[in-house]
Amino acid sequence: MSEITPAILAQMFRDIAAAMAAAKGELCELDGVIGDADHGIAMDLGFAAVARALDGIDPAASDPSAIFNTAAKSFLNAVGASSGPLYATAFMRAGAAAKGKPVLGDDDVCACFIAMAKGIQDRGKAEPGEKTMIDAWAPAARAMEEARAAGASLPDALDRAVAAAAAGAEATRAMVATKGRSARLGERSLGHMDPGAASAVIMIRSMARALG
Amino acid sequence: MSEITPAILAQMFRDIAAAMAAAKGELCELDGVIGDADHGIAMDLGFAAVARALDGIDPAASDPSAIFNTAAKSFLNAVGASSGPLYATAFMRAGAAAKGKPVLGDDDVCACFIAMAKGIQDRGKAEPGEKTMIDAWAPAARAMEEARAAGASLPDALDRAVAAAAAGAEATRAMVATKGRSARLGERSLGHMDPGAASAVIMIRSMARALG
Amino acid sequence: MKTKKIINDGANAVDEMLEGVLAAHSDKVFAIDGSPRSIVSRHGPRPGKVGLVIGGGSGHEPSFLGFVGKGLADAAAIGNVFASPPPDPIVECTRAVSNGAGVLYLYGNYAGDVMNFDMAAEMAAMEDIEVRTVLTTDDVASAPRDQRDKRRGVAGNVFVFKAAGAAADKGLDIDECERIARKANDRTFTMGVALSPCSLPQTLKPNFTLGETEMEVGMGIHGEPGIARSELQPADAIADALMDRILAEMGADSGDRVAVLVNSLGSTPLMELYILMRQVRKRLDAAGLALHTSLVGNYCTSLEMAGASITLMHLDDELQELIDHPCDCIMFRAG
Amino acid sequence: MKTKKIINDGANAVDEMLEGVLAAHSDKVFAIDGSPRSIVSRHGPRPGKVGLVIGGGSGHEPSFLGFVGKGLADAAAIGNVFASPPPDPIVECTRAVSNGAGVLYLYGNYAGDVMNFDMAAEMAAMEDIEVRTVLTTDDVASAPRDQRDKRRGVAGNVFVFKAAGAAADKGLDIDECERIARKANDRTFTMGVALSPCSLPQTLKPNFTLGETEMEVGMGIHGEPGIARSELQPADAIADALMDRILAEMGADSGDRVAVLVNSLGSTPLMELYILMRQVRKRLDAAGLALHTSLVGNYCTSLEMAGASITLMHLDDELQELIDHPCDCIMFRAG
Ligand SMILES: Nc1ncnc2c1ncn2[C@@H]1O[C@H](COP(=O)(O)OP(=O)(O)O)[C@@H](O)[C@H]1O
Ligand SMILES: Nc1ncnc2c1ncn2[C@@H]1O[C@H](COP(=O)(O)OP(=O)(O)O)[C@@H](O)[C@H]1O
Ligand SMILES: [Mg+2]
Ligand SMILES: [Mg+2]
Ligand SMILES: [Mg+2]
Ligand SMILES: [Mg+2]
Repeated sequence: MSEITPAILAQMFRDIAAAMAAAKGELCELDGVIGDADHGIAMDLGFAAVARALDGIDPAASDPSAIFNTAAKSFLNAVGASSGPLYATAFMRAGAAAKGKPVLGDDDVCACFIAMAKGIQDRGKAEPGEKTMIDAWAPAARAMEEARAAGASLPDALDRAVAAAAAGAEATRAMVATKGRSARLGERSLGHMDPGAASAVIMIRSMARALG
Repeated sequence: MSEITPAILAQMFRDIAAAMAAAKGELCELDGVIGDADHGIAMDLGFAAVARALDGIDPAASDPSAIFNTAAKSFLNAVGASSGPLYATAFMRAGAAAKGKPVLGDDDVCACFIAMAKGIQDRGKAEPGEKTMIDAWAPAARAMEEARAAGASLPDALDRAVAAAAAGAEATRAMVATKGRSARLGERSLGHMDPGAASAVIMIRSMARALG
Repeated sequence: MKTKKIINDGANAVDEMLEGVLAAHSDKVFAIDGSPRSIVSRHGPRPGKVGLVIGGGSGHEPSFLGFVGKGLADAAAIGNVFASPPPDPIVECTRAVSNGAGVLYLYGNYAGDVMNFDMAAEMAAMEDIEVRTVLTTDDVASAPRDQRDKRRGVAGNVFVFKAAGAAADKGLDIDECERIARKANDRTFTMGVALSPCSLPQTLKPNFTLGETEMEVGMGIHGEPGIARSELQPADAIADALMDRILAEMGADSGDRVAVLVNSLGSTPLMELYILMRQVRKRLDAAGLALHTSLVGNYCTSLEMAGASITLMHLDDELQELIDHPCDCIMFRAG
Repeated sequence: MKTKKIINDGANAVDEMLEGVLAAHSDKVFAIDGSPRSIVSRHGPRPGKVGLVIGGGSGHEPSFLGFVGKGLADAAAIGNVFASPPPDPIVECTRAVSNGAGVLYLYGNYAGDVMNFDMAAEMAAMEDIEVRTVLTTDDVASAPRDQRDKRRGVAGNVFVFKAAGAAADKGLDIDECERIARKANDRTFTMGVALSPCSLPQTLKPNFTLGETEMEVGMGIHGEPGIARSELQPADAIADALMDRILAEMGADSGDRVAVLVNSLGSTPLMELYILMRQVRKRLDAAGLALHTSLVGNYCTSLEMAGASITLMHLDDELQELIDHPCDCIMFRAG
């Protein structure tokens, strides 16, 4: 059983920031097809702000909950948009799930992950199948939960979450958007991956690498 | 010795209109290099208006002076711009030179032609060498005058005027503009033919064919 | 090929724009200390008056901040380009314009804006500020008529803002201001066409592609795809297509009055807008509708996108008076 | 590739635009019967008042017809795109605004405009209408300082028109109006950059070419080549280059006041104009100059050209009062 320290969590956010910076152009292009072409900018900007905010915190004097809350606040204020409230809520819910714990055990990581998916769904009220990031997050959370229930290790469970997120994102190609900016596109949204689902896979993969 | 009737004059203006319509794009391109890219539009518009106005006149019940004055007025009102006052003045001067004559003899045609060039110069106050239509009209008028003084026939004199206009227009390539829209271009106007000189050649050539 | 823009670093474009706005208009507006994305009117908020907060993403100028001023919005919360502002600047605006009579949030119906303004409203409620929210949904191309509440808010915003701003300026209470905003939105209908894409300052890349002879009908003001793509039509045919749809939605009777907005999406010049206006007027005359007010120009843009939208507001006596009410904003004056 | 425009037949674009203007603004302006290119204010001309006639080619909207209205121009004569109006519509305007106190012609210094307005002035003189002419020559890029009278008139027009219009509105006589127009022009300085060409509605072809990363410094408002072509610079560097030249020409002392216009040539959006304004303000502050009035937006355009110009008017008490004087035009309101 691994112990996730505040320092590891902070590093995880830095990894996500690096991955989003690398994927920025690709995410903007996906958003250009069905939305307003800025999703890569938002994710890059948001996680760069998170990384900067975490640079101002001494992990040794912090706890996981504080790391998540700092991420929530800095992401939200840098981004706004749709992704801002959605991920800010996700991080605040993870912070609540981690409340009072100096480090996170395997079950805590699992609980935080599921809380994030739940937070996104509560904030955005999207159902699976509406071509949003929920189509990556919901199957990922389910895979994580099922894997842990079946006795899988945290790294295994995280890997299954990544695979489920990727499959979910892939499946958005066949969906007609009904939420977010692409909602009004109707049939014309068919064939293209949802940018929010695409960035969710990138984020979940970075999390799996950092926490698994 | 030929007799230029009002009907021939009207046909001459129609020929100019056809030639300008054909040269429209080319004249706009020349104007685009050093001016505002509309000279072809102005010349086409202007002579199309002249042709329309002359369609409303019975040549048999008209005289050369009236034809010129109708051309002046309709050209000016359709065009404005620089070419409008310049050619309107030219045609009004030709009309004055033709005043009282039921038809034009060779000397009358010569006088009208020279009056046109003079009118353009009086209205625009451009000197030869300033890269304007005057660099076509002034040598053309001089060639016409000299040829007639040397006893050339009207067709010969007109042909020499065409040649002189063409040479004059060609020479504008080496001139720095100091009048008109391209005046502020300075050295950068070098190398390009002045659009107004180019259209003058077209006009004078049509006149030579119709009157010679 | 990158779009050429007069900017410094694209990442700073919004903040530098705001500095420029304050450089030009500090007699009329100020930014809240420590919250530079909150632009507040010097002459709007006053004791007992309902506060009107508008806002949204940048890149639509003069929407939204240009409509801050006496008689219209008391404050605007400014987001990144094409991105809702986060809750914090909205809350700051709310505090600045709250005078005990309640605050009305009025903005376009986009998922991001709804989430951020709702979070702000929750935060304001914790400070005992009563916040009401009305979403604009004037874009008839963005959802069928029976799903009006799913439609986007686009250029018709300005009429809805104007009516609500006038109501607040006249001292009406929050219930009345909310009622008027809802009515104004219910009676406002917009549809547009786009002829070219625009580029975000951060990427300088066109945010969609359109064929050399194509136009997109019903394009959103962030470059979201519209309902149909077709060959570019003559101005009269474009005006007819938009007016057909708008008039059908509006269902006005002969003798009714309207306010019209012919809006440029950015680079379409006034000459083209007035050519559209000519046909709009013909259609109004044919339908027996009286033109009471007309706005023609850049009111709700998408950076340098080419294209235009037509908005009709179906007036009644109350709305007409509110549209005529004077306002003096940094980028818009009327009355 | 043809430029996409919302027009019908390009040959009718100007006339259809004017029909649209009348469709929208017939409460404020009318076209003279039989002379549709002569647009006259309903509220300007009155007994004993000097008449102010402006005009020029189309394609610069809101210049010139947008500045017709109470407190500014009494009439505008409208030419084809980028072409001076012929004398007839100018004479018609002259008659319509002549009230025995003389008529002032105020327009940009272009060969075509000068010839046509001069012919009109001669025709008006034959009807015993006293006409004075003042040419605007604010474009500092268009000729050296010692040849000021050869310079073009560009966006600074609006300040010169505004001052002269206010003078006439206040009832000053023709000598005073002429003196003020000359002084206003003498103290107004403009320079711009272009980032893209524009296309005439009749040809839909770009009227010049510019490299993918180039800008043209000192470009004329009809696409006439400027004084230099360079790589596109950041906004601050552009503002600095223009301000260096303008400030040097203006020769103001610390403590003096200025009016500023940051003008779009067509498709450059407000965001970019305000980014320029930010640096303009820094330069004014550094020079100790007080910013009294600022206009930011589309005032003198070149169809859909991308680019911007900066204008400074060096105020004194008299000009400041005239710039502050209210005006209510179809496309511009102030004061
Ligand atoms: N209500 C929602 N619930 C979940 N995800 C949503 C919702 N609305 C939008 N999204 C996601 O947000 C993504 C777009 O985010 P982004 O481009 O950053 O914001 P914006 O829509 O403001 O431009 C979409 O691809 C979609 O996955
Ligand atoms: N003062 C002048 N005298 C003679 N010709 C002139 C003068 N000014 C301009 N021109 C001619 O006019 C031509 C441009 O005409 P045109 O493009 O129709 O008018 P505009 O300059 O109004 O666009 C120039 O090429 C030049 O030959
Ligand atoms: Mg987006
Ligand atoms: Mg020309
Ligand atoms: Mg966005
Ligand atoms: Mg021209």
